[in-house]
Amino acid sequence: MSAFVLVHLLVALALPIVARRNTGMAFAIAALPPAAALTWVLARSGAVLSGDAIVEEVPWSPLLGLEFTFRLDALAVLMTLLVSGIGVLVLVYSIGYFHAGSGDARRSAPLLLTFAGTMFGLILADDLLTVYVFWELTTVCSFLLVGQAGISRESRRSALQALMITTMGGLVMLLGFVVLGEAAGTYRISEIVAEPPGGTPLAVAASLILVGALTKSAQVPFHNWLPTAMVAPTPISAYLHAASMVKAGVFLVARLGPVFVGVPEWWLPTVVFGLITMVFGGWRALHETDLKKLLAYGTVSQLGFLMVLVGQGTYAAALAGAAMLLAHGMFKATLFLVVGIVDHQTGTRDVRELSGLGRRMPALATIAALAVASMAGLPPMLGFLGKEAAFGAFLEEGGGTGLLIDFVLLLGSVFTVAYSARMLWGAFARKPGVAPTGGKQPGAVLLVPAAIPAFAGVVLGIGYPLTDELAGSYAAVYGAGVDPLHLELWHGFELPLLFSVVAVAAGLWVHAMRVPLTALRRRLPKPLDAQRGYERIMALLERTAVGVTGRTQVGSLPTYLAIILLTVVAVPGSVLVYHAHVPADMALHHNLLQIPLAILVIIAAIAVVRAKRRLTAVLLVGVIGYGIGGLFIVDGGPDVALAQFLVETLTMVAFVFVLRRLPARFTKGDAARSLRWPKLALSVAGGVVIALGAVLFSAARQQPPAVSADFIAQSEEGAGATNIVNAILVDFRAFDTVGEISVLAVAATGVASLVLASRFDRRRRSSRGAQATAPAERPGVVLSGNGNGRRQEEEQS
Amino acid sequence: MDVVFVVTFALLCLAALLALIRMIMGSSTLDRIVALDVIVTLIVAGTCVSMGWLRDGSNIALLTTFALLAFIGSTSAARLVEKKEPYR
Amino acid sequence: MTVLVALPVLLPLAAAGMSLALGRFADFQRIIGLVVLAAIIADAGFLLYLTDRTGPVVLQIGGWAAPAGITLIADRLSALLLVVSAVVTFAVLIYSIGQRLTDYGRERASTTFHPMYLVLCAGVSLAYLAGDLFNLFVAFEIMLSSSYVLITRRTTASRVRAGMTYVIVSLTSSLLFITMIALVYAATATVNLADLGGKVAMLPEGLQVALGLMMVIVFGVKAAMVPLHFWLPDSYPTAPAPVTAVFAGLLTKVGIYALIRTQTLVFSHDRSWTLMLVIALVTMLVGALGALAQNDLNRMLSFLLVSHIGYMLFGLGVYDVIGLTGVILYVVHHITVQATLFLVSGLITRHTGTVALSRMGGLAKAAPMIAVLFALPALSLAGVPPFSGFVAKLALLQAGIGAGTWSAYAVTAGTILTSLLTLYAMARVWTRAFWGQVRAPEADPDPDDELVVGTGNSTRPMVAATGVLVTASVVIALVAGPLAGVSERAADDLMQGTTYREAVLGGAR
Amino acid sequence: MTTPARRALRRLPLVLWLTAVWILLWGTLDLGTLVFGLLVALLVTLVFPLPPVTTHMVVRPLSLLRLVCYLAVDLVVSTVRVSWQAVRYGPRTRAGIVRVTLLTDSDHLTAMVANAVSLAPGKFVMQIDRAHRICYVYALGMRAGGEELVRREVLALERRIVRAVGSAAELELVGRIEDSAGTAGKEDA
Amino acid sequence: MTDPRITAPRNGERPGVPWTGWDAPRERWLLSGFPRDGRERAVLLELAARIVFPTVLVLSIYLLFAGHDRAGGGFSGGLVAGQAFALRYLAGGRMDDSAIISLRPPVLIGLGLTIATLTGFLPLVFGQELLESAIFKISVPLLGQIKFVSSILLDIGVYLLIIGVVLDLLRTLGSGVEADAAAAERGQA
Amino acid sequence: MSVLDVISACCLVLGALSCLLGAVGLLTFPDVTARLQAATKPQTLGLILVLIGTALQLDFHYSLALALVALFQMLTAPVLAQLVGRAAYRADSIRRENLVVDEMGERIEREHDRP
Amino acid sequence: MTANLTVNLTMAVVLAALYSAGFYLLMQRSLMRILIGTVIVGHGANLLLQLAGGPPGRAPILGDAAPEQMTDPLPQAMALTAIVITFALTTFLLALAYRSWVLLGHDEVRDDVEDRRIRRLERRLAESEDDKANEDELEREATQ
Ligand code: NA
Ligand code: NA
Repeated sequence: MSAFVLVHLLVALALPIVARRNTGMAFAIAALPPAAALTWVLARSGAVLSGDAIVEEVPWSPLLGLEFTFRLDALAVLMTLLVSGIGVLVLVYSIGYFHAGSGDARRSAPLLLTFAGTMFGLILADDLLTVYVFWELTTVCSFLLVGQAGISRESRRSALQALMITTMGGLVMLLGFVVLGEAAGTYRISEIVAEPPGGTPLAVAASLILVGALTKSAQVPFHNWLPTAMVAPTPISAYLHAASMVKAGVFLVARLGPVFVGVPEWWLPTVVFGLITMVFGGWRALHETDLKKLLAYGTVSQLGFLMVLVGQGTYAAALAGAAMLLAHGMFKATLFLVVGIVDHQTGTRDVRELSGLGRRMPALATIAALAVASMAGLPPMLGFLGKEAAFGAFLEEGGGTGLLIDFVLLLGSVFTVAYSARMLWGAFARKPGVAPTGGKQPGAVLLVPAAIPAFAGVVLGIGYPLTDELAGSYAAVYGAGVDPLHLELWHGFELPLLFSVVAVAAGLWVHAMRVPLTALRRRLPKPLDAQRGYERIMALLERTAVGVTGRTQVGSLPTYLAIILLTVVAVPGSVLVYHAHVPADMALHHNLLQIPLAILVIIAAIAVVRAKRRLTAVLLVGVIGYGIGGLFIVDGGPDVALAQFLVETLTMVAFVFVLRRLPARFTKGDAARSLRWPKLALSVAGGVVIALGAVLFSAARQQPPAVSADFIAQSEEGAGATNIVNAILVDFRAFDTVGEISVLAVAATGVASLVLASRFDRRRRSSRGAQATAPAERPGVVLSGNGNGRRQEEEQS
Repeated sequence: MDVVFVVTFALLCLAALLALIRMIMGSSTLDRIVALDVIVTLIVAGTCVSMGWLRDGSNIALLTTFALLAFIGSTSAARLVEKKEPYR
Repeated sequence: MTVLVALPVLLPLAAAGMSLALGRFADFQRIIGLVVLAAIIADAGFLLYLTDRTGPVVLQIGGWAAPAGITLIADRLSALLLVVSAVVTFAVLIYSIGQRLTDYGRERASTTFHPMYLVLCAGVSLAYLAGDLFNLFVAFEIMLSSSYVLITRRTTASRVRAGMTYVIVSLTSSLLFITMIALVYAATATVNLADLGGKVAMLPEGLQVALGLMMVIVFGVKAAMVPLHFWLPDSYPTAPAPVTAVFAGLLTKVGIYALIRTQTLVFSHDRSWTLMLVIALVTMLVGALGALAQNDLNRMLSFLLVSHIGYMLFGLGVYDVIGLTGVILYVVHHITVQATLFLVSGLITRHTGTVALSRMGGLAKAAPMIAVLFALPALSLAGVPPFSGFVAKLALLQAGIGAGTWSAYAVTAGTILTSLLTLYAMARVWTRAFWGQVRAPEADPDPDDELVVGTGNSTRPMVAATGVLVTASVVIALVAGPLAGVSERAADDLMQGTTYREAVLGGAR
Repeated sequence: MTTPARRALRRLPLVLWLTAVWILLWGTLDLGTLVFGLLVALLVTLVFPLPPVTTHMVVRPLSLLRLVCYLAVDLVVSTVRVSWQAVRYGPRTRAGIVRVTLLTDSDHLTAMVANAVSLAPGKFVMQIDRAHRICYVYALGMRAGGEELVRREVLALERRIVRAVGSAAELELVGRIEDSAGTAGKEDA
Repeated sequence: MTDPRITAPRNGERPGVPWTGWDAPRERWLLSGFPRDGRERAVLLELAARIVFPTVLVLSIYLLFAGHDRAGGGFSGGLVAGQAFALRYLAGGRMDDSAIISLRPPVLIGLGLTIATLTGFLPLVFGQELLESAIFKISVPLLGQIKFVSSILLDIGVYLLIIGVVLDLLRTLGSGVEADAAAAERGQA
Repeated sequence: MSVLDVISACCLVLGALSCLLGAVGLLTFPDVTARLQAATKPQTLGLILVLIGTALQLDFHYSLALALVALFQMLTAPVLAQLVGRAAYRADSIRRENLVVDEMGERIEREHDRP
Repeated sequence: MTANLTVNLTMAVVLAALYSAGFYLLMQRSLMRILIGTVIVGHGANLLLQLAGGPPGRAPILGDAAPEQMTDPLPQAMALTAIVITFALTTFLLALAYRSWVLLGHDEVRDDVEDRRIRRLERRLAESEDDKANEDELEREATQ
């Protein structure tokens, strides 16, 4: 199975080369891997449906529980029909749909194939992390496919929205997976199903995982990315946003359902959100004039329906869910492809502009009618099977809840019938006052792929035992019970049939009442505008980002340094102060000479702070340096003192070299007056903290310095030196010295690169001046976010 | 003898303090350079005295070096300030 | 055999010396740089193999046993980071050479770039290998000083300011570093890290805590942990792409490495170190929000860098084997990916002449290769599976969930949010720069400086070098199994501490 | 004129001086130190050669010693004088800049005179005009009309220096002028 | 800004020379002769430099070798030698022709770094640890026992590198800044 | 205390005193040149005295090296004095009203004034 | 190497003074002041390093003093290394200040331009509470 996934991806990787020459050929080649996968799965479906799942493991990072585990079971077979089956059809359809050689075609062929591969991987996955891997990849594919070249702002936004919402869900789901996996000790789904963990982790995992499923399957209130994603080319909508990807959430719920049987955090949200979504989607679909949008809301509605079914966690609901899953994939793919054909041939998909197309393109209309019939739940279509079973499933459960659910489902079904009618009417009916729509007849390459699932809906409906076996072997995960529900065209005169009849009748009535209803909708308040909600959240995000960044990232170096210092004072400093008990034996001095030198250094330090002239400050720093050199001598460190004196002098010389060119005085108004005292307070606090640290840490020493005793002992014999400091520098710790001279070398090189740069500037300027009469002065320019070569006035003036 | 050394040190330190005051007061850069030279010389003298006190002359090279440095530091400052200070 | 540990430091230093001495021979500079870095890759790879098989490789320099002498030690962690860093520095050197060949021709040598780059590599290597606090300081200084030169080289008016921020903040942290070493020595009379472990434990608790926090600050500035991070987004973005790539990829990680090393070896924490967890959370969010506020591609990447430092702090905050495994995996991944992204950003600016996202467009069409080179690391950074970022993030999530404290849960949630925001930022780059109408490249605003932009081309070595790094990140994901194994063993070593201590001090007295 | 041998010979004083410095620094006088000192001195003089100068110094030890003693006494006396000034007059101390035309005309003698003048407190050479053998001497604590005294002191110092290290010709020149000046020589004898 | 007296009209005494230039010595006291960057010469300083410069170099070599047993070492030695060059620069010498061996400072730095790093590998040849030192004691007739510690090679590397660094600073912060200033005066800045 | 000690003590104290007096002059004199006088010269004397005082406390071979220091000081102090004085004159840091005579200024004026 | 290791009061005050002065100068805008600040903090750090070895004693040179009288040589060696490194970085920063002066005509560290832009944007967004303004503001800011 991994091989099939891999083949998808590898072929997709190579596809751009083909697509550059011949896009039709590219789509044709792209159809091969899913076709092969489908064939392979169907060939093994017999065994699989009888319970012999095929399992394959590809280890990845066992330590993290990462492995690719694939398991072909009934649900996977069922999903393969949608993923690979519809995939092949869509890819073939794309040959006719996309303009040969267009950018969209070149992009879409490999991406669609990649998507098919990842989706195939997803449905086969028997490992939570494997699921996640493919899950996110489908999201990325969707982003790229929706956005295409991202020419229009709308396409960019839609792609981004789809990405953000589904990724958000995906990430939360990942968290849920980790919670579940860590609680169960394994990420293998079949193992978790066999032995689910209990307690809080399970409930938490359920909630988290559902977020992923609900977003991916466009449940209210996350649904809105789906209608906006309709900016994508129609084959993509048909494949990703109707037949396969949006089913991922439903699939996941179906897959993990057995784990969460009886967990209220699992089934309650699925039912509640599912029902709301079903009704809401149906209601919205009633008012769309764009056929694609209409179908999109229809999809939202159907996804809600599916969610209710697969989330329930009973055999009957699962059976109905499996049937509906299949049915929806079939009819919705057909309808999208049909709308694609309509759009492709006529240039419009607006119900207000289309008229009389049924007469002009009867084959297309027939195909559409078959699909619509399935969608509306008319016998003997597959959709009818599913819907009957669904009604039956909740009735079977009995009690008020089941009935309540059934009533809401009925309401949803009414809307479904109504928008089904609207779809057929909108696309094909002749409308008074609208000119008959023209357009070429579609070719077989477009028609056949659309027709196949439509007819499959019929075949699977009439051949209901086959469907029952398919769906039933999935539903068996919940245990079939003594008298399990079966998918049948005829259950007898029972409540489900009544529901179906009512739904059709009421739905047709609703369609008839479309004009007043639309008016009604305009008058109704809009309590639930998900699109606006999304926009608000994103705006809030931007606002927060700018707000936080604008307030913290002030761009002022003194502030940054102050923050660092403040951290030092506040964090380790406060700990030090808290633990401070100054040692009792603390001396005033160890050597009398320390005092005058200290006074010298302290006065000089204070004077430096107050110095107004640069050279004065430098000379005072020199005094500090020499004073410290003196302290080194007093301390018994002639080597350090020598180095200190030498370095101090050289530093001073270097300073003086540079100060020749700088103004004598420091820039006035160096610091805002108001900040002077806080800064002073902070620096004094910093100084005191460090001095305190010096006292406390030095007082805390318990052992004599063994290392240094070693040095003293070994210096003469081992390093051939009586000057131990030197022995340390060139022998014991010679590596430090090597590093240190590297720093010196680097600094000298850096100084050269900085100082001599002006020489190069001059040279360049003069050579440029010789070439043209261009102005000699080049303004400093910013190459940054807003750096459009604008002068930095602030920097220059 | 210790008294002598303490007195010597005290005098040198007092001198250094005065020189430091001159350095802080200015008024011109040259004054400060002179003051720096004085301070360094005083430190050389102090180092020298401490050698006498400890009766340890092993680091005489240090003293030689210091004496030299005082010169180079101040000279560089004086020489380079020449052009910087305004001509009268 | 032990000399292998010193090679990653001494070879580039010697090469830098030669490169400086023979500064007029451009080809020599290029060749010696590439040869030395390639040698380091081989050396580091071998060290990793050795350390994983037989334990730490220890070099007591000059034959002076620790704690007296300086010890260089390659354990699993340092060897692993050495390998990754070597690969990144090698690829970036190729990129840089390619760029210079295109822009200045074959004859033009640089007295500055090659030696400084090699010294930088030596500093980074030494930082990983140093078994001694003061030597670590020296390593930091080697690394930082050369980075100062690289970031201010051939500056323009706008870049000199950024350079200042970087240099001064780094310098300040270096000064705090010496101060801290002095305090450590005052209390313990040793600077050997392995030796310090035991000695610090004998200090009064308040001092231990203060010392630990001081180290967190010192290394935190380098690692750009919030609130010590402000300098980074102001300074990194302005440097030329290869420089920024190495800085972003390596320098912050050296800070993280030092943090991990000291906090595991010298100090001890309870499982789940709440302060660090809080810092991690704030770092993640502040960084991610900062990224969203940017229109400048490089600044956005820099903020994301800050944000993802939070991930590494997270793992450290969890403070158990799986947490540290996550950190190590994340560091390995992030070094590669962040460097790659900055290189790609360099390619982008060459094509567009600007770093302003709002003024880019249509790159996916104009330069599809760059689009691919951007997309993979971008997805990886966002933690999208199956790329390297996902593997590392997964380990962190597992650590966070496993830690079982509320602070850890909060940070775990923050990790998720940060992932989302990262993806959003990356997607925004994609929608703004790669989608939309193709635009003509803008003219180089400052033709005199090192940053040559808006040429509308990128030469093969540059693309190849970027490709090498992209491949490296893919390889990291592919070998996630063995890699996680090594990381876990490394993390285990860190938590135990005995392996390191025995390796260093075993032969002493 | 400049055969290698002579050039080497001319470097000899410097080499000897450097060797002496080496020995002084080590503080031990043994053969090893001497040999190494010579080697170091040679190394330094060879690697950093100094340009040859045309004028020569002839050292007369006795005169040199007298000069040193004179300078030492002068140093002490002047120090007391200036210190007195500092304490007595302080900010009201007056001064003057006096032009002194030297008798001799060589760089090193001029420099030595300037150095010697500057050594003791109270006076220093502020500006030299080598082309005209002029030293502008700044004298602290000078009263109005004290120019001549300053000039005399400086010239007397010059004579002492010439006697100590001047060439024969310069010595002769100084002596001649001294004779013609008559009393000038007796004053400082 | 510019005092007219500096470019004073000819005065018969010494036409065309501003008063600030009177100090120039007549002879070349330092190898490079005179400053080329427009600084005035000063006879006193040049003479002092002529004497001090080699002396300080000897001092620096002393520090280099004495470092093992007394205060000093490669650092201090190198820095002291550097100060000697600084003095030469101040006295007006150019840096690049101050020695018979003309090495650009970066080359010297690179050389020092290479020596310092590569000598670390030398002990490996003798089967010792990296950077391990060896002590050789050789008895030379007449000179007595000479101790040679191999780590002096590192010290020498350090010494050379630091001289290179100081020379480079003089080249850049010294001459480089001076050249900038001159260009600024010419109005090219 | 031996005789040498007494001499040494005198030298040390006098030297330090000389340094102090110089510092007083540095503080009290009116202008740079005057301060220069006050500062550098007594400083030289003071240092030499201190050197002598110290030399008497140490072995003989150290005295030679100390003589080297003294020589250095005597060689360099005047050079610095001249440099600073010259710079002061240029920088107009000299108080002209304190000068009873300025033959250098006269010449400069003359050369400038002559047409 | 004596037992009493406490840094004495005088030295503690010196350290406090040096670090305070250095920190204060670090927080200024003039690069030269900042540079001087780093030099002073560097001095303080080197002094602290030296003090970490213990109270004053004889120079750690064999033959001049007995090992018990000697000060701890290791911190001295480290201080020496630190001094040289600080010197190297000082000269570099000095050159940077110079370069900044050549390029900009001043040696001040002004605020970052891009950060200022975001601060402006933040203020403008705070003024206009309209959501829609957001994206537009961002785009306008970016393209101006
Ligand atoms: Na754009
Ligand atoms: Na440019």
